[in-house]
Amino acid sequence: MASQTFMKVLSNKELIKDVFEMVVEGDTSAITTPGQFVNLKLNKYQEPYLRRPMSICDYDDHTLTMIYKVVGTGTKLLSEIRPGHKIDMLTGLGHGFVYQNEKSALLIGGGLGLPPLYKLAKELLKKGVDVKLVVGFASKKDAFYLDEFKDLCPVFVATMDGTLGTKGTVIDAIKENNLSYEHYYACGPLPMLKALAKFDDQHGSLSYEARMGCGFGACMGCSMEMKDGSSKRVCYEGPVFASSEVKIDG
Amino acid sequence: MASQTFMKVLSNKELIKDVFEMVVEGDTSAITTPGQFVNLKLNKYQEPYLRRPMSICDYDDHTLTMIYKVVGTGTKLLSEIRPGHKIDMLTGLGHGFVYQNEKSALLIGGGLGLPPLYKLAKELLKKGVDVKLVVGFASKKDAFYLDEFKDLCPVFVATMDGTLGTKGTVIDAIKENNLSYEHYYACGPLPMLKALAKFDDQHGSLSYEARMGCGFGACMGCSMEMKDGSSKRVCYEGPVFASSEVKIDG
Amino acid sequence: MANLHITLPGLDLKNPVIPASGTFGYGQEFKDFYDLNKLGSISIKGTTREKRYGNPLPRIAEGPAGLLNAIGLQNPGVEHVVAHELPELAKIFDGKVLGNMGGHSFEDYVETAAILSQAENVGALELNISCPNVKEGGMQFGTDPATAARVTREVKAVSSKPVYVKLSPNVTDIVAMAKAVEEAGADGISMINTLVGMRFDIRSGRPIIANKTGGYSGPAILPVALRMVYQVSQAVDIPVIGMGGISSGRDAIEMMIAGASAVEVGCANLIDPYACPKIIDEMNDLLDDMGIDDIHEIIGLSHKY
Amino acid sequence: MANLHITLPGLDLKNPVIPASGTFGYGQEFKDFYDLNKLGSISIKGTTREKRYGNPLPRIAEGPAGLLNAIGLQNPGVEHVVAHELPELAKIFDGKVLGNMGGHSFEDYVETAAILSQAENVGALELNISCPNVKEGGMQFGTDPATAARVTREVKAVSSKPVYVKLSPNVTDIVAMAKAVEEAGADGISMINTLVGMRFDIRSGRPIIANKTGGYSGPAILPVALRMVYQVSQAVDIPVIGMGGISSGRDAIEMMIAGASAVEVGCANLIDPYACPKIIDEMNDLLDDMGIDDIHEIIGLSHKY
Ligand SMILES: Cc1cc2nc3c(=O)[nH]c(=O)nc-3n(C[C@H](O)[C@H](O)[C@H](O)COP(=O)(O)OP(=O)(O)OC[C@H]3O[C@@H](n4cnc5c(N)ncnc54)[C@H](O)[C@@H]3O)c2cc1C
Ligand SMILES: Cc1cc2nc3c(=O)[nH]c(=O)nc-3n(C[C@H](O)[C@H](O)[C@H](O)COP(=O)(O)OP(=O)(O)OC[C@H]3O[C@@H](n4cnc5c(N)ncnc54)[C@H](O)[C@@H]3O)c2cc1C
Ligand SMILES: Cc1cc2nc3c(=O)[nH]c(=O)nc-3n(C[C@H](O)[C@H](O)[C@H](O)COP(=O)(O)O)c2cc1C
Ligand SMILES: Cc1cc2nc3c(=O)[nH]c(=O)nc-3n(C[C@H](O)[C@H](O)[C@H](O)COP(=O)(O)O)c2cc1C
Ligand code: FES
Ligand code: FES
Repeated sequence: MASQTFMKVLSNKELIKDVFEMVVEGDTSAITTPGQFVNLKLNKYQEPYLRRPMSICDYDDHTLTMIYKVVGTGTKLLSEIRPGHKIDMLTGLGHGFVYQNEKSALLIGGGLGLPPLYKLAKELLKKGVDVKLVVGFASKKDAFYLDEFKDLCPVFVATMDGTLGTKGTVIDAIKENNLSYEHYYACGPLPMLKALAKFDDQHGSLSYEARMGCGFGACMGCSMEMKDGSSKRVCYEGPVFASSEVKIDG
Repeated sequence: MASQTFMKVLSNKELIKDVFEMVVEGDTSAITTPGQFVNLKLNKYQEPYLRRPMSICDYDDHTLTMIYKVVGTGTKLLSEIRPGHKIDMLTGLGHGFVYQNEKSALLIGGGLGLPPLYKLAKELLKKGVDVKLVVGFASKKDAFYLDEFKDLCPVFVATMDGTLGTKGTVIDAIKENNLSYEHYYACGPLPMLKALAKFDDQHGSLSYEARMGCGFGACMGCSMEMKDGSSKRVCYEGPVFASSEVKIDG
Repeated sequence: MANLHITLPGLDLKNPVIPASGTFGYGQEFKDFYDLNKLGSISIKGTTREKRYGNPLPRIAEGPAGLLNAIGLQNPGVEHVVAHELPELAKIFDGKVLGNMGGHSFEDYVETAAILSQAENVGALELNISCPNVKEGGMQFGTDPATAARVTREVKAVSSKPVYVKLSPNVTDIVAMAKAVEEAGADGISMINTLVGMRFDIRSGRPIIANKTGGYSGPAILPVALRMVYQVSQAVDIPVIGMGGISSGRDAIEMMIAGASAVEVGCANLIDPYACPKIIDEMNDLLDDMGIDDIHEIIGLSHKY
Repeated sequence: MANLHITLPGLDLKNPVIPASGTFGYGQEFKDFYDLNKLGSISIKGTTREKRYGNPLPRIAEGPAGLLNAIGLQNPGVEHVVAHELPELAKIFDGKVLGNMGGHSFEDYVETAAILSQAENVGALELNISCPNVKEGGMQFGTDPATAARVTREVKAVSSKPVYVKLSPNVTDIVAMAKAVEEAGADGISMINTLVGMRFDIRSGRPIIANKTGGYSGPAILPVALRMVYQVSQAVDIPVIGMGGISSGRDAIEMMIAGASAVEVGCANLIDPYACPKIIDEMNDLLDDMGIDDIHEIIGLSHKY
């Protein structure tokens, strides 16, 4: 259930160039599953006007971690926030990753889609699931959080330029390493999600992004048309959808 | 000559309810006469969009004092600025009070028109002029800076409700105290300036206010029509005009 | 505390604050945040004859102090709205709502109005005439006085409830539009809808919104909305519900001073889900501070100048 | 560093950045801040046949991310401008300027154009058609295509220099306006002028601007300006000088991507006297960053989608 709260920044550190990890403290009770997100109002002025959605990378009963890349005005402002500052957020947004009773799970991240898989990995491991991670980056210099994941599970990397792991996409890495799974969970750029839904449309949970007006279901700004012609809001019914329900083309 | 500079706030203290004195430090070289003003960009956001004009109450070679009343968004923000912060300002704006070679001067302030008379008093005293101050407020509780002026010259007060000094306007106080002068210098609300120009249109310098688009002569947003049909910009040819050149009606 | 109660055709408002169509869904997403009965009324998401998915994504872009949207009237169709969304809304909001509706042909409007106006908790219809008239080549119903008058007249003929016509600001002469719909029988006017705008991704050069153009609203449009409400409220004898950029109690009061009898609040709900109750509280405080006993004292206060 | 050089009818621009009319006076107020020769060109304060004091004060109000003005074309009259202001400007700016001019009747425009176009350092005229046509009841020249075409044709007949017509955004169909003036012989279009807006003092209820309505410009109008420039630049074959809300190099580049061949910068000069040189520097940096060698590569880049 969506809720508004102010959280205090505990740390905001640069992991690699332009990619930051921020830990905030406050009321996390609205968050129920990994893969949910928060929506941040970055200052009291109207610049930027809209809130900025960010996945929840990790959370416990009083802290929450986000990892973000500076790509524009909003994320630039976020990177300048100092510890102690309080951020206005809507939390507990959307429906996250739901455990499908699988015994083995493959987590598939693409770039800044990696963060929400961190808490998911922890939760699945708690349930005794056999977890592996495949993650794709443009290049070795874009890689982050690999050690954190390696502490949890086996990690396979793909880079487009071959500077780390398999040269190619996450699908190339899955094939090269013969990775098997009962269910896969993916978060990353749209082309990756589409390729995965084509690769295996039966056993996947895909987390989508969309430009959002509200983040809590009010504006229809983020509605995706589903395979069956129905429409679902990335921010409300999503961001996680079954690979069987999404349209692969268009 | 107008110039842009960033000045560091040294202090920002509330004198009476909603009236603040702010001292800033920086390059004051563009300021040449008492009665000039600065134009403040209150934050890097577009709220408020326009700069806010403020009279210079006092200045020396590295500091500048302003006194302002909180009346809206801009002045509210100004009141929240803490020492150490740097403010983007245009300084040395407009043409201030010019000494008319008089032997005795009457300074006439109305409410928040009082501040620029402070530096003026100091400058006139340096020249050996006999200086007196008359100041009008709505009520005793609105009075400020009287002690500071009393350290310089005799002070006569008028209040509309009679709670301090003469009951009535500054003109009532001038009459009641039989104050004489060779030249007078006034700053205050429009009705006061008009009344003074009627009272004595030959020996006065009147400092005007106007809603400003730029503050440095570019937009014609502040042009007043003069008695002779010409027009003068409050921010550029003004804010100080001769009582003989202003239109008394309209 | 000032009296905020306003009575308008079909609407009995405990206060003049109404969430604007398209920014409040059918209310459900807000019930977790606060009790909707705090609101004057609610304008529901624009409803059409048939179910519509709307435009492809992205539908949202941002501008200085505002957002651009091109939702494309996504809605489940009027029959579904009357059967499900409105009864569900009745469970969480006791008052009458504004039945906002769109269409792409005269028949669309007429059929939708006939069905929607029957709904128990619809107090009045709100006719969004900013939709392109598909049959007549995409020109908007909302930009030609004669077309706007005709759609108003035809909808009035079938509606069992009062009809507010919602005007588009993208016109040369907003007063002509208002007079045309008043003449045609409108019971009230609501205004303004969004300004047509665009943004571009500078790397690719591509318009950010898939539909290319979008509707711009939020604080940035407030001065335009105030001007239009001022002009229209003086030119017509029917009440005007004012909107466009309202995000504080101060803004709402300024809109009423311009001539609005009630206000709608759009984008502000998206940024702050508590926007409407906050605006109501701020109006109360500000009116007290201004020494106003009854909100009616400020409606059109500017007209005397 | 990318090539920023642009050639347009009557104007040879070392870069596409031009301060907009009314926000830069006749240049004198800016010469203390920087060397005006950094600029592509300058659009002078709107000039009329006779000297005008303009509107009473207050002439300025504020909106979210923008300002409202109702200066009322204050200027010393075209003869004075040609005899004094333009020669003075020539001393501090080497290039040709845009001779912005207004009028309240056809004769006004024609007489002003004949005189202003003779000035040595006027490269082209910029016809501001947003002034009310006093003789025909105050309707704006800028809102009726036939009237706009007529004033363009008459001015073209007497002008010894190319003529840009400056369009008002307060119209239903901006493309129709643009086509009408192109047809009538305009050499270029400059757009947009200000959006009509209002603000009120909530204590008294009085409109803040003495003239009641004012022209709203600044960042808030950028999305509207981008949309109109996008539409018009695709519909006409003459160049478009784009403006409305530009306050950074990024904004200027977005405007050119929308279809503008050069840009004017208005309000931004008032808030930051260094706005134009900053914008030029930012454009340079951003083009380098984008790997663009020649500014022509981005003009109308969006049209391919
Ligand atoms: C559910 C969800 C979860 C996300 N999780 C993360 C995360 O964990 N880490 C991370 O780095 N980024 C994440 N993003 C993307 C992030 O929201 C954008 O990078 C951010 O909004 C960009 O804002 P900006 O002001 O810096 O960029 P600007 O380009 O200035 O933003 C302009 C507008 O575009 C929107 N926008 C820009 N890029 C995106 C995008 N990729 N997706 C959605 N809207 C966008 C902005 O929200 C804003 O409205 C997520 C997005 C969504 C929808
Ligand atoms: C030359 C000059 C000198 C001034 N000196 C002082 C001073 O020493 N102390 C002081 O307290 N005030 C002074 N003022 C008035 C001061 O500029 C305004 O009180 C201030 O701009 C209000 O801003 P705000 O955002 O708080 O109010 P808002 O009402 O939110 O302002 C809205 C707009 O109106 C303008 N505005 C509002 N009131 C005035 C006003 N009285 N004069 C001009 N513009 C106004 C603002 O600048 C802004 O553009 C001076 C004004 C001028 C022109
Ligand atoms: C996301 C979104 C969706 C909208 N959908 C509708 C709609 O379905 N029908 C309608 O009449 N207006 C619609 N509008 C316009 C608003 O109701 C309102 O007229 C406009 O946004 C101006 O108000 P604001 O500035 O407070 O947002 C929509 C606006 C937004 C932002
Ligand atoms: C104070 C002021 C005065 C203006 N005077 C004129 C004018 O005389 N002639 C004209 O064509 N446009 C005039 N304009 C409009 C601007 O040239 C420009 O079209 C508009 O402000 C939009 O650009 P901006 O958002 O960058 O300011 C004026 C604008 C302002 C703010
Ligand atoms: S962003 Fe508003 S409904 Fe999803
Ligand atoms: S405020 Fe712009 S000319 Fe005076």
